[in-house]
Amino acid sequence: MIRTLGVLGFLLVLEAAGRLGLIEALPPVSVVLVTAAGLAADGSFLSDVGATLSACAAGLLIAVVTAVPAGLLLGTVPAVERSVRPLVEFLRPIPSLSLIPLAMFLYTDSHDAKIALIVYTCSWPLLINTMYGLADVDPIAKDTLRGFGFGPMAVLWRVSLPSTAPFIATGVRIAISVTLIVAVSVELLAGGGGGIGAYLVQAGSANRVDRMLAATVWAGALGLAANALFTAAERRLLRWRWAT
Amino acid sequence: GGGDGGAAQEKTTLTVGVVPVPSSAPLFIAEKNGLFKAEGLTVKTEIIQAPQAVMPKILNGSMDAFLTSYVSLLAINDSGAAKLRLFQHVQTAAPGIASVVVPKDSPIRTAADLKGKTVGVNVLRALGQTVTNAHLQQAGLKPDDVKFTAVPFADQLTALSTKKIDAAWLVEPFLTAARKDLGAVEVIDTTSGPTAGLPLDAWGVSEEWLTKNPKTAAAFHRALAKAQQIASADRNAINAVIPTYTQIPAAAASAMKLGEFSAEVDKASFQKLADLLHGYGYLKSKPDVTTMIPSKIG
Amino acid sequence: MLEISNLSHVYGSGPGAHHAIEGLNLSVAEGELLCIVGPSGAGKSTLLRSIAGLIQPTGGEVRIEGKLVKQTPDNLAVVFQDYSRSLFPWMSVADNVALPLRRKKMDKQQRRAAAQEALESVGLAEAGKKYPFQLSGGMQQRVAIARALAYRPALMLMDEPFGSVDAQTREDLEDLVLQVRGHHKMTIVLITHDIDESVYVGDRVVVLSKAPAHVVGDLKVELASPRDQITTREHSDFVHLRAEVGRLVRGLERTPA
Amino acid sequence: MLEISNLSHVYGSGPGAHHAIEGLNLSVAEGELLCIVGPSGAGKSTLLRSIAGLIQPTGGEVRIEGKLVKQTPDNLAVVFQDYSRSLFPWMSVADNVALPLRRKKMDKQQRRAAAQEALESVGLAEAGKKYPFQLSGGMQQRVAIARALAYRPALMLMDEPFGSVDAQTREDLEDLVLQVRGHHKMTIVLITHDIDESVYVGDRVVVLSKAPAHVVGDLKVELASPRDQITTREHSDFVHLRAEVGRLVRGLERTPA
Amino acid sequence: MIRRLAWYWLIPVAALAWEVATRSAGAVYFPPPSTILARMREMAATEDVAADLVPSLARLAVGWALAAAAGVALGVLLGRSPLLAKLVEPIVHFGRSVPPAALLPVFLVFFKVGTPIQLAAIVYGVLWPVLVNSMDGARHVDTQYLDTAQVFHLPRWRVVLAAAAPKIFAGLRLSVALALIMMVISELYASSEGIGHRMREAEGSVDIPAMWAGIVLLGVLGVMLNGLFLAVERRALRWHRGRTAA
Ligand SMILES: Nc1ncnc2c1ncn2[C@@H]1O[C@H](COP(=O)(O)OP(=O)(O)OP(=O)(O)O)[C@@H](O)[C@H]1O
Ligand SMILES: Nc1ncnc2c1ncn2[C@@H]1O[C@H](COP(=O)(O)OP(=O)(O)OP(=O)(O)O)[C@@H](O)[C@H]1O
Ligand SMILES: [Mg+2]
Ligand SMILES: [Mg+2]
Repeated sequence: MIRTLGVLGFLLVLEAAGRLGLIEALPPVSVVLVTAAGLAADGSFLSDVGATLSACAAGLLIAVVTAVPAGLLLGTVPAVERSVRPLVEFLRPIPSLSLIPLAMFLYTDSHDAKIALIVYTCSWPLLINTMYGLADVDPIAKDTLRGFGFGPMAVLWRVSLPSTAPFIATGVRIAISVTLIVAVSVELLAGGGGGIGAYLVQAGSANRVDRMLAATVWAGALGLAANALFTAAERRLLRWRWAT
Repeated sequence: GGGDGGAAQEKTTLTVGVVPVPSSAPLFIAEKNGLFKAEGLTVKTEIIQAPQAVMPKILNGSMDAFLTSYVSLLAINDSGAAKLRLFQHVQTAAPGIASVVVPKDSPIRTAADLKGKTVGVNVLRALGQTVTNAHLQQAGLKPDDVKFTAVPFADQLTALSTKKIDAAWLVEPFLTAARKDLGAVEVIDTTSGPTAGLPLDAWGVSEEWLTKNPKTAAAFHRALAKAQQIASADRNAINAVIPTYTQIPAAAASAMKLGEFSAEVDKASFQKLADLLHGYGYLKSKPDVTTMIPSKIG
Repeated sequence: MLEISNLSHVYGSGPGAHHAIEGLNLSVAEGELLCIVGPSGAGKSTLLRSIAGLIQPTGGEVRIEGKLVKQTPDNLAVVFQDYSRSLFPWMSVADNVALPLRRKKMDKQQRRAAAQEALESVGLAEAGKKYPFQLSGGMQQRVAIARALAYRPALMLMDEPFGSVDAQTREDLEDLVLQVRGHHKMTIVLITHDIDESVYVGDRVVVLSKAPAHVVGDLKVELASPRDQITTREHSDFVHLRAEVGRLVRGLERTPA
Repeated sequence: MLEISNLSHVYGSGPGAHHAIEGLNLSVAEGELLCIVGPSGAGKSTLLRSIAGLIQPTGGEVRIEGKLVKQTPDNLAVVFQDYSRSLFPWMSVADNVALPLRRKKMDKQQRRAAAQEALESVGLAEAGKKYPFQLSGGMQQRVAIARALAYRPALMLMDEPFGSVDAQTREDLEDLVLQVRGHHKMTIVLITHDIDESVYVGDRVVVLSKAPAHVVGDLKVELASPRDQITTREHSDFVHLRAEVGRLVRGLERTPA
Repeated sequence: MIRRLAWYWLIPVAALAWEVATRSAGAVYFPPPSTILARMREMAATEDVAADLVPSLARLAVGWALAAAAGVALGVLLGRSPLLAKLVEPIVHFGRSVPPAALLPVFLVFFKVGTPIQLAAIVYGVLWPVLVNSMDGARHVDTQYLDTAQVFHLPRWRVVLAAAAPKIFAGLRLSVALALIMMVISELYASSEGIGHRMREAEGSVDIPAMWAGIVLLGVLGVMLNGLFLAVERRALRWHRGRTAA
């Protein structure tokens, strides 16, 4: 209820700004929203959305199953972390956009290239959050299991991982939107295999600013929906945190 | 013509990178008229923005041919990363299809007024900057007197109307939109005078692809050439396909001013373009365009 | 069973270093219940952590059944002083208690039954489904005790296990520990601040000095078993021993910090 | 000073709801030291949190000096049962103690001096520069006490404040509280599990029932002031009162959970 | 010092392995590090590198500082105020899922081409991870800390900030590298100098070694900035390291 109020208020402000001429040169929000709603009935656009979403889902999944274990490793073995850190820090600031040509060269299928770039980019928030989460685990909690004779792996799995889960969840939350951004940007720059970005290229070269903004709205709305979905899942999985 | 049948061809399915602009129309005319099918070819298209971005795909063989501007063709060959060949000419500039425009209330009225101003172009060190430079020089300015900045065409109108740039180099359909929606005023017609008749777009392939797939190339070329003839003879044929692969509505498509669709490129104009680019330092070495035009395809 | 020789532990290094334990010798026989008393900040918890292999002492050694403790030895359970942080907030109370039992050859149902039994024995029969944050301080402490009891270790280390429960419950828990010890042949080291308690439950009471900790008193408690909250505490030996421990503890200067 | 009428608190709702307090009435006079005893899980901490305005009770009301408690009242200090988590780990011990004094009209130096004085009074003169995690359990608890004492509140709420310190320190702290109360006219509500302690420090002892908590006993302690650890505890009135409180507490059924 | 440097052993090893791999593969898009280094040296000799580096880094610093401050402030606010969170959170999750590149037309309405629009893009991109981490961190602060703060009437936000610091720093750590990325992206359009601009030029002329030169430069900058960040973090979270060191 309050949520919708917030969104409505925001939209009203934008609309008013547009109507009053504060935002020149762009179609008013209502026009963009109507266009965006119209896109829901556009089969080819929906298949573009499908292409983007499938790449995002695959990329996120691969990133989670690789980056979280990697973060657990780096977070628990300091020597490995110290050694790998320069390499990680070297790689992190490289924009995925600069890697597009390389990925497209390596993968003949543009869909695969897109997924590879998504994995690359959204691994970092997962990795870093996992590492910081591990640093935040209460030592008494760890000692408790160690005291019962559990080995390092069991402590990692039964104490460190659940304790870190809130950090990982935050990482996933960030990663979700990163996947969308990377997917759309790759499609935008490199085309191929459809997607919201490819739609943006088409709309752009036809000077359909309303459609470009409408497709952008879709990207944002997808991110919003994915986040809501994830929050619901998080509330179930990390029930203990939301209750306190 | 007529196909020799698919059996003899090296490959029958082609992936072609198309830019959603009028220059890609002949390919869709060919598809619509069954010219590819007649040659035993299946053509798949992928939307691209510029050939530079898909060079990796061309180099690793996942893309066969692509629409390219002559400027991109020259730039890529100049870099040495790949050897590209002109496969089929598409469009030559005609007056009034690419201009530098300013907002209607701008004090800028002539090329000379642009001194010290910011001009938006879609890509730096490419066609827009080159042709504008030529006109600036004619007006007595040096290329450095104007600051060029890269803004995608679609965003230039916004930038122009909110005065975030002083002038914009635009092509169709943006030019018409700028005139109609913003009342923009043309300062320079960049496809006239010293820059009249420059070649704009063509289909490109890599040299390697050409030598590896001579039969396919021949078949593909025959189909494209036929479509090119249809396009140059009948504007309506172009108008009819544009809405199928772009988001330009039919009415706007027929209102657009287009260049000249012809079968062959004028070598002299091509060389002139190359020399201009080299002259402004946008190419490292002075190219000889004849090396980029294969003697005979097939 | 447990042999501590010349144990020392220093926290930190340089000028800020803190000598928590120095040259401490102690041995505990199989099946013994040893109570440790000593001033706050002496080094009792540090000693316990060394026995559990949770810290590596900076000097001396700890042996359990002759084997040098380097990692946490098998078949050991600890009730931590900071019980609230040793319960896992993401698990229900019953799961918390059942978790260590995974190391035993028990299937899920057996684990669940053992956990429930242990919770019942500490008076928390109905708390199994709750989460730790839904319990009062004393209830959390009892969960930690139940977890250790359910595990049935050979050596049990308890760090002020009854500090947060009311007098009645405390007595019940003392008796529970004695009873479990009798049934299952555990060796128990119990740290307490309650002198009466140390004499009531202990077979032996060891008094530690202020930091750096070492043993200043070691008293055998020769009271009849089974003990009883009323009669044992009335017994003259009890009163006498209690006074003696009290004297030892009081005899120590106040710990400065 | 403090007026609690018909207080009830229910945690949660629906079938899993837990009635922690029901229909509790209690009033505390200005300058009084009230001790509360009651079984583990009764609702003592819940009562204390209601007085401090940390939870909104689901029924009834709490008034301090006639004013309904809606938010945390001014001039109040709490020593929490879970002391280790109520110290801020990111601050040194001295900073932890000095922090609340920012609300008083004191400059930095005065704050620092007051903190140091409070730390000294609890026997931690040299711990100021350390971080809480570098202290033993009992030391942490004393830091929490020092913080509350340094604040000199009009109303002080203490939830088992001496549970983790040794017998000797405990007595010292009991006397410290009595002495501070005498000097600074504080009203104190102290929750304890130690019946002797409740009689020794209290002007009045209130016994709570098992959950849902209500008052089952309210005893005035008429012992001479100043009290003395040896003589007061030997006094027949003390022995008598202590037995009476013990009977009241023991008379309660065991709390099921 | 030498010991510190020794931890960088992986970099030369990786470079060497990369050299061998790229030489044997001979793929056009993967020039060996030696070629990249040669190109970098050539660029450093023939071009005014400072003219590109200085404005880029200045924008990076300003943009990051603005985004970090705004992200932490906004995040903590949203994390602590359920009402505000409900009102604004949908817009936040919407906004952070929108590719900055697609927002260019919107930015063009408000910001002048050049440094203003680039700063806006950097702030926009960098803001989100800081905000989300701060928000999640602030939302789940141990209630015992909050109760203590409330009882003593301590400034709540300071307790929240300190308690959420580990998570906030995770967000900030992410944001440093992201700021570099956004610096590059913001220079792809509407700019005429800077590292990103140069990389775009290199891409436009398919100058692959020059593209890689940009990548390597960014990597080196990333390692350096991260070192700086960790030094600050070590001081700020000293208590945390001591407390959680098992
Ligand atoms: N957050 C909560 N959610 C649900 N139930 C709670 C919560 N906090 C306390 N309870 C329940 O309320 C009852 C009273 O708790 P409270 O902490 O007030 O007990 P107490 O008298 O302080 O006990 P103790 O002496 O063990 O500290 C307990 O049965 C407990 O399970
Ligand atoms: N992690 C640490 N870093 C530095 N000093 C520590 C650390 N842990 C404990 N100490 C110090 O070591 C000494 C002994 O601590 P320990 O916890 O063993 O005391 P204790 O006997 O258990 O006291 P209490 O009865 O108060 O729990 C204390 O003075 C404490 O300050
Ligand atoms: Mg201890
Ligand atoms: Mg309590």
